[in-house]
Amino acid sequence: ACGSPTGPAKGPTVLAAASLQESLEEAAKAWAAQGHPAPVLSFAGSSALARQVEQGAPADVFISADQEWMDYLAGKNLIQPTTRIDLLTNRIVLIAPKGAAVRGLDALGEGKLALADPEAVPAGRYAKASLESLGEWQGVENKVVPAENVRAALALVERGEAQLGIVYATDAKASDKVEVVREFPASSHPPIRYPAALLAGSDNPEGKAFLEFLSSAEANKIFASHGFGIAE
Amino acid sequence: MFFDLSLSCRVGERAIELAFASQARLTALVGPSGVGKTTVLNCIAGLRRPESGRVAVAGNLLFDAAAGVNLRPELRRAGYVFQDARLFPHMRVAANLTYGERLAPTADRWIGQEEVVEFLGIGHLLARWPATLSGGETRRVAIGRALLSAPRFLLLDEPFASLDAERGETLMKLVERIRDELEIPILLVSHDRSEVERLAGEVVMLA
Amino acid sequence: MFFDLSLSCRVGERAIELAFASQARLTALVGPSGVGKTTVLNCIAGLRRPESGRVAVAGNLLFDAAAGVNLRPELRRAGYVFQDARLFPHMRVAANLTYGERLAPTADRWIGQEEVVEFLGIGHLLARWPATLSGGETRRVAIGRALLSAPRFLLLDEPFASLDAERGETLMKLVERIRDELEIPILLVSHDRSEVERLAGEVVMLA
Amino acid sequence: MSEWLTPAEWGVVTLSLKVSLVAVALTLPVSYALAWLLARRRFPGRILLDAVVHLPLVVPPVVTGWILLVLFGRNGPIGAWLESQFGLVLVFRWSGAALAAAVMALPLMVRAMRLSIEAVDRRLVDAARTLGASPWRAFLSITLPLSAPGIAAGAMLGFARSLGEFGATITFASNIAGQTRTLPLAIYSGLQLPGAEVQVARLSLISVVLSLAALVISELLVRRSAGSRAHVL
Amino acid sequence: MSEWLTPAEWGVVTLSLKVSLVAVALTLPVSYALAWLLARRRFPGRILLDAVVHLPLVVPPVVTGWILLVLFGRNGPIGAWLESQFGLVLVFRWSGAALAAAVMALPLMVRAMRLSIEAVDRRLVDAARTLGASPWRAFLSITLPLSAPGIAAGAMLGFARSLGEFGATITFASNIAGQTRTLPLAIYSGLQLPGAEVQVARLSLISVVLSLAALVISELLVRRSAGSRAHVL
Ligand SMILES: Nc1ncnc2c1ncn2[C@@H]1O[C@H](COP(=O)(O)OP(=O)(O)OP(=O)(O)O)[C@@H](O)[C@H]1O
Ligand SMILES: Nc1ncnc2c1ncn2[C@@H]1O[C@H](COP(=O)(O)OP(=O)(O)OP(=O)(O)O)[C@@H](O)[C@H]1O
Ligand code: MOO
Ligand SMILES: [Mg+2]
Ligand SMILES: [Mg+2]
Repeated sequence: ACGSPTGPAKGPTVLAAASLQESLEEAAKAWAAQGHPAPVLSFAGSSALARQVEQGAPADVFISADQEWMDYLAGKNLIQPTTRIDLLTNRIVLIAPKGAAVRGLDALGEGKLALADPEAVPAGRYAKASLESLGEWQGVENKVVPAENVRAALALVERGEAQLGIVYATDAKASDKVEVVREFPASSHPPIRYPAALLAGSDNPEGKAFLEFLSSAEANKIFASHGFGIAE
Repeated sequence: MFFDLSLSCRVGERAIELAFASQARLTALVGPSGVGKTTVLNCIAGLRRPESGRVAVAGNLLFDAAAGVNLRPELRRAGYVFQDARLFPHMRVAANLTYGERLAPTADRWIGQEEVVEFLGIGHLLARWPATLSGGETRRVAIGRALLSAPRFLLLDEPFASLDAERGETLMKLVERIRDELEIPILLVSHDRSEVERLAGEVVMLA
Repeated sequence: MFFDLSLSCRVGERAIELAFASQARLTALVGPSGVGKTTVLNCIAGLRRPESGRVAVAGNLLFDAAAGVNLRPELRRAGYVFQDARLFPHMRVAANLTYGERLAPTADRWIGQEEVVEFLGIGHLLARWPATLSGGETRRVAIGRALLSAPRFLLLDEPFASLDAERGETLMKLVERIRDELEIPILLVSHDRSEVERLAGEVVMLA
Repeated sequence: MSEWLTPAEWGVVTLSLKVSLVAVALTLPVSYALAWLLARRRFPGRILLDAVVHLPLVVPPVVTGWILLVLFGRNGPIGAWLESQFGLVLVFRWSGAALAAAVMALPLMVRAMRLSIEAVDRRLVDAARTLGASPWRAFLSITLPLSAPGIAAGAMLGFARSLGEFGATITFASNIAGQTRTLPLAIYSGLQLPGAEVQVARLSLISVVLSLAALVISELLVRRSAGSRAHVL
Repeated sequence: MSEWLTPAEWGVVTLSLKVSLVAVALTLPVSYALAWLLARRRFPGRILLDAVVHLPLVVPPVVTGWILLVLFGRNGPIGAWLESQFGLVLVFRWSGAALAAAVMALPLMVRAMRLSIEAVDRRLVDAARTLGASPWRAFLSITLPLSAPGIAAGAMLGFARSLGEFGATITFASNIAGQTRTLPLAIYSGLQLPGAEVQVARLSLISVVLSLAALVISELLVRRSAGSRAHVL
């Protein structure tokens, strides 16, 4: 259509999970510095982005915070399956306000445990899965306060409204008001991977190029500096 | 026949029945309070639909239940001075006065703004908002607004109430002139016997 | 001294000045339309603050600019019949009538509901909403409401306008009775010369 | 009705109703007082007050929720005081959800009421005063009932807004089943899961039915007093 | 002002203003027409229409955004038609953000206007008719100007709501800098970044200042016509 951002001179439109905002903006800058047209970035929850794709939103690249929404789009033939890769990995950690006395789930008492909504948000689902496999879920279940997203859970701990929280390592690293009091073993929950793929409707060759750039050493350095792991 | 009407109309529990044909240019409609005088005027102006009957003024058929005729109010061209003045509160006096005038065909106008303003003594009020007028001032502006709309007939619902004697006299002279020189039929509701005796060629009693 | 006032008051560009002391129980306030009669009544009722002056009615000081006295309207106990009736639209006629009555001390009441209703001929209207009343019916209810509030004095702003002759006569007799038997001071604004001549012991001209 | 709803849905519905009704009931007197001030008084800072009242409308709900958290959280100035004085904790409780809904509904309620108060003819208040009514009594018997259309409209708007409130609630009160998981939060949870469209549609439909019911009730209430609404000389 | 704002902030502000102003301008005639219908006409389905108008208030914004996506997306019935007929694409465009804001503002605007229309004395319309005005002309010259307080209040509410709209916008129009990243979305983005409190506070303050400015303007406009507002015999 006329004036759509998918013309040849335009940068690709990239839909990405909100938690990737900082690092992806940096990566986009680096890419543009190489002489490419700057990509158009849109950040929202993975669910909202997937639904936009489903309804024909004119975009080229989708980076999800979990596999489910990517699978959902794949099931509807809305991505180019051969381009799908796992881009990044992450870990979940238990955090507490800096210097706080409560430093473990067993010390929680009447306190609260902030999670991203374990029924809805990926970070919360990983946290719940991990605690379940470690046999600790039942003890804390009714102390959980589910937040809208992982950053909101982080904010609850930062403010001291919740004594503990489980967030991504990347979030913990970005905040100087909380400290990591425990790391969860990677085996205790499904692997945390951020899949990326070209969308079926993409007709912008820059999309593919950008996706390839995101796996490059230069991009990896950026992601690593924000605390992400690089998926093999 | 200036006014030729027969109508029946229900308001609340009251049934109003009236039939008269008046040869006089100025007909007075009298009757005790609450008998239905204002209701009759509303029927003639087209603001209320009678249950049955027929309304003709100066040979123009305005309403005929049997024939299915029911002219819309804006086509009846009544110059209606309401018992409650009903000035438009968001327009200054000047704009109230010209409201109907600007809607009327130029050829039909039979009185000019200047003349009306002078007769009614409202020249100093033109820039005022209606909310700042006294009772009598409000009434006079309402009369002016009706006259300027180039009406084919006048419906006056107690137009002289709350006017002082002098002002009332000037106005009555104006009404006489309209009646005699311009031959505009007038239906006047009034409680003042002397007023009725002086002005009306015919008196219709509603009871 | 029934009414003893001297006041000056500005409305818009008009400066109203009035001073009189009246020995008559019923004083008429007359003057051309827009001269300030309603404004004077508002000053006496406490709804408008005069720039300067003094207002005393039946020996009670209501306002004194120099002495800093300014009684609130609800303490002045005026029975004010407004030129515009101002019935409360959300109360039925019966509730309008009793509004002031229920606020007045029982001992002060000098007329009962039944009597008022009968005199004014509004018995059949008690269950009605004000919006359904005719012009004269509205006026009568407004008079009844003022009388029932057990006022110490009456302010009547053209109370007989839009009442038919018979009803007007009944009312005038009531006013005469109030004046003579109950000795309630009355200030009456009227444009009707015969009315004024018949009722007023003193006539104050505002110009 | 309970046959058509799962127990979980039923719990969400009753919680939503409780939260919304309490929110409206709380806000009604406050917003009427604000509406009256804004409509009838001229004082320094009036426009500022007006602006503050509008804030929950302008600022994104999540920010409002965050500000509530800062103020009414257990570590916030008001929250700490409430807890020490009355043992009242709002965060993560249904009462917190009601507070969030109340704050979000406030601007809508104030505006509707203000419009109606401004439309009340002051000459009627004057008349009441000459009949012996104190300012307070005149207010209660004249201004208040004559502004009923605005109160009804405001209550309806506020109730609808409360039923739909999401961002401030989840931020301030969290999304705890049985405590703060109102309809919008339940819908949100559903929207995050692929394939939960039917559940989302059911819950949305319940919201719609509830507001429709509220609307019918408010229309009936207003109509009952319709005789009084017409204009009078 | 541009000195105090970074270029990015400046871009967000101008986009927000554009989106909100267009949203209000779009919604104004539609909501006035709806308000008039609801205030003055009795027809079957009236309460249903009333309920539909309230929907964007009751249903969580994200659901409204989702419904917009289903209807106005490029694969949606209306969206596909708009694209084939006019080449108009709404998703991912500022026009989509304006549509989302308009839909969310609609119920607030309708209610305010309806209250004012209901307060217009019909006897004045009757008077205009006897003076020769057609129903349409009487509407334009009497009902419309006399309901101006409701139009002003509605426009103000709608503008504020549009400025604050988040959920429907991010769901329907997405969060693209320069296209759909309005103030609330920028604030949301900021909230995703730990340590961005200052940025969030700055953006929130900007929202507040904008709505304050709008409020002052609307108050001045209303006051300019205040002489006309008083009641008349
Ligand atoms: N909606 C209504 N319901 C019941 N009765 C009504 C309604 N509207 C008007 N009436 C009654 O109809 C009658 C006729 O009213 P109308 O206004 O025509 O009287 P009128 O002769 O003009 O009286 P007035 O001289 O007092 O102005 C009155 O008794 C009035 O109370
Ligand atoms: N707000 C205002 N601005 C300017 N002039 C005003 C205002 N309010 C009233 N007036 C003027 O004050 C004067 C006195 O008004 P008032 O109502 O007291 O007159 P009145 O003697 O009662 O007249 P009427 O017999 O016509 O009722 C009138 O000329 C009126 O136009
Ligand atoms: O980035 Mo997410 O979709 O909030 O886990
Ligand atoms: Mg009448
Ligand atoms: Mg007067």
